[in-house]
Amino acid sequence: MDVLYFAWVRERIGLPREKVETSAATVGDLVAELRAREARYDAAFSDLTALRVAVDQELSDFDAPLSGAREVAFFPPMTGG
Amino acid sequence: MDVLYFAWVRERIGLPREKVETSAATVGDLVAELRAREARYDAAFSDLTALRVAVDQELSDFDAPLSGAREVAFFPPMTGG
Amino acid sequence: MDIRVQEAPFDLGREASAFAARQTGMGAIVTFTGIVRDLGGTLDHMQIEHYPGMTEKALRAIAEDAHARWDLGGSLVIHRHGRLGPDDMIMMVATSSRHRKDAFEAAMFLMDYLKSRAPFWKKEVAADAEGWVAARDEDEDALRDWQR
Amino acid sequence: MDIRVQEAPFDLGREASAFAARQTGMGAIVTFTGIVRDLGGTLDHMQIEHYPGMTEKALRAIAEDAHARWDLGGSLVIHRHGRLGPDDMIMMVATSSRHRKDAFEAAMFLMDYLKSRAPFWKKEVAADAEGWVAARDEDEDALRDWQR
Repeated sequence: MDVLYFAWVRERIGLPREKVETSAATVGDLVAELRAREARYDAAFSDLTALRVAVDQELSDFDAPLSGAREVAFFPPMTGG
Repeated sequence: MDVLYFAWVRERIGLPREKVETSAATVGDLVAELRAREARYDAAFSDLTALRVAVDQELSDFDAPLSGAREVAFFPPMTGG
Repeated sequence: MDIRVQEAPFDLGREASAFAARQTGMGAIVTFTGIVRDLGGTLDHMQIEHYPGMTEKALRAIAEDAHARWDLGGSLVIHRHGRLGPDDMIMMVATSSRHRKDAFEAAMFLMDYLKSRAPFWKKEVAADAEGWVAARDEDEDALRDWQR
Repeated sequence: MDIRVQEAPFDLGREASAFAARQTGMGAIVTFTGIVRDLGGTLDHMQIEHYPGMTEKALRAIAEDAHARWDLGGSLVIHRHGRLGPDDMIMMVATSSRHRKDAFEAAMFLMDYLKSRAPFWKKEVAADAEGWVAARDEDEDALRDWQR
């Protein structure tokens, strides 16, 4: 699965995207796996209310299922316009 | 006093402006004087709810005083934009 | 405040660019352009009459009111009179503000007031008929919303 | 619907004129333009990041929603990314409709959704500091108003 990071999430984790081998059932499970990896992941995901997630390029929730998902992206609230 | 007519009021009365000698105290008095002149004036002013008035180029009311006024204009509701 | 009442056409793109270039420190620019519609498919042209002398005064008063109500950098009102064909541009307004909400609301306010309080009257002329455009109740209602 | 995500600058005047020229039978055209503000007087530039692939999809979904809600003739969204300086134009939207209310409301709706639902992130870079622009509660509140 491709996992993408944007804005300060990208900066905190230190890379824009990576391939992740996971059998996580939901976004929340994936987040738990990532946090367990390293301190920089743990720090980036420490406050989920400050984060948004997109599954296959659609805005989603942290309890959304990941079955069949090819791409998951994490980022702060958007500030376009 | 200059009296001006616009849009269908102008068309119904048949002229865009005229000098009127009057001692009318209010717009309503002036309207009464004009209506008494001729049928075309009477017709033009038959429904005051369909008319608007400006005194010295400021939107006004039919009971507004005319003391000192130099220019009174009658017209239908405006349709700009 | 830039108020223009004119018979000549205006160029929306040029006016929008020039307006934007005159603003500094503004985060938001809104423009509105009004265009002649051929509602019945029979319109030959529209004739717009106005009240020279009062028109610019009324437009200026409306723009001053907008500047008093919202945090605006600048405003522009251009309104044509005379003969206009279908799809011709009748008028435009532009507003700038630091905030998008102010720019939008001020532009809507300018339009609502200009529509019912500036001395313009439109006549539609077709091949075999002509008639003055009637004011609509909903335009009068729109003004009440700003007075609440 | 015309959706463009690009690094290059755009010309507001040219885009507004071209958009207007593409409309027929529309009585109203609204444009909104967003501009980089130098709030603290120290901004060197702004860096706008986006999510290629998702961005255009999200903007298209927002525009489709606007077309479903209002009687629109056409719509345009241009949003830049990359490096922008103070007073540079970031983005614009344009809407056309037979009625001014629809054109205004749809443009406001596009802006409100684009602001909080399209994957763009702004970073402000000054000589000695930089920081990501925080989302504002009032922008989230604006969305709720459209859902009522």
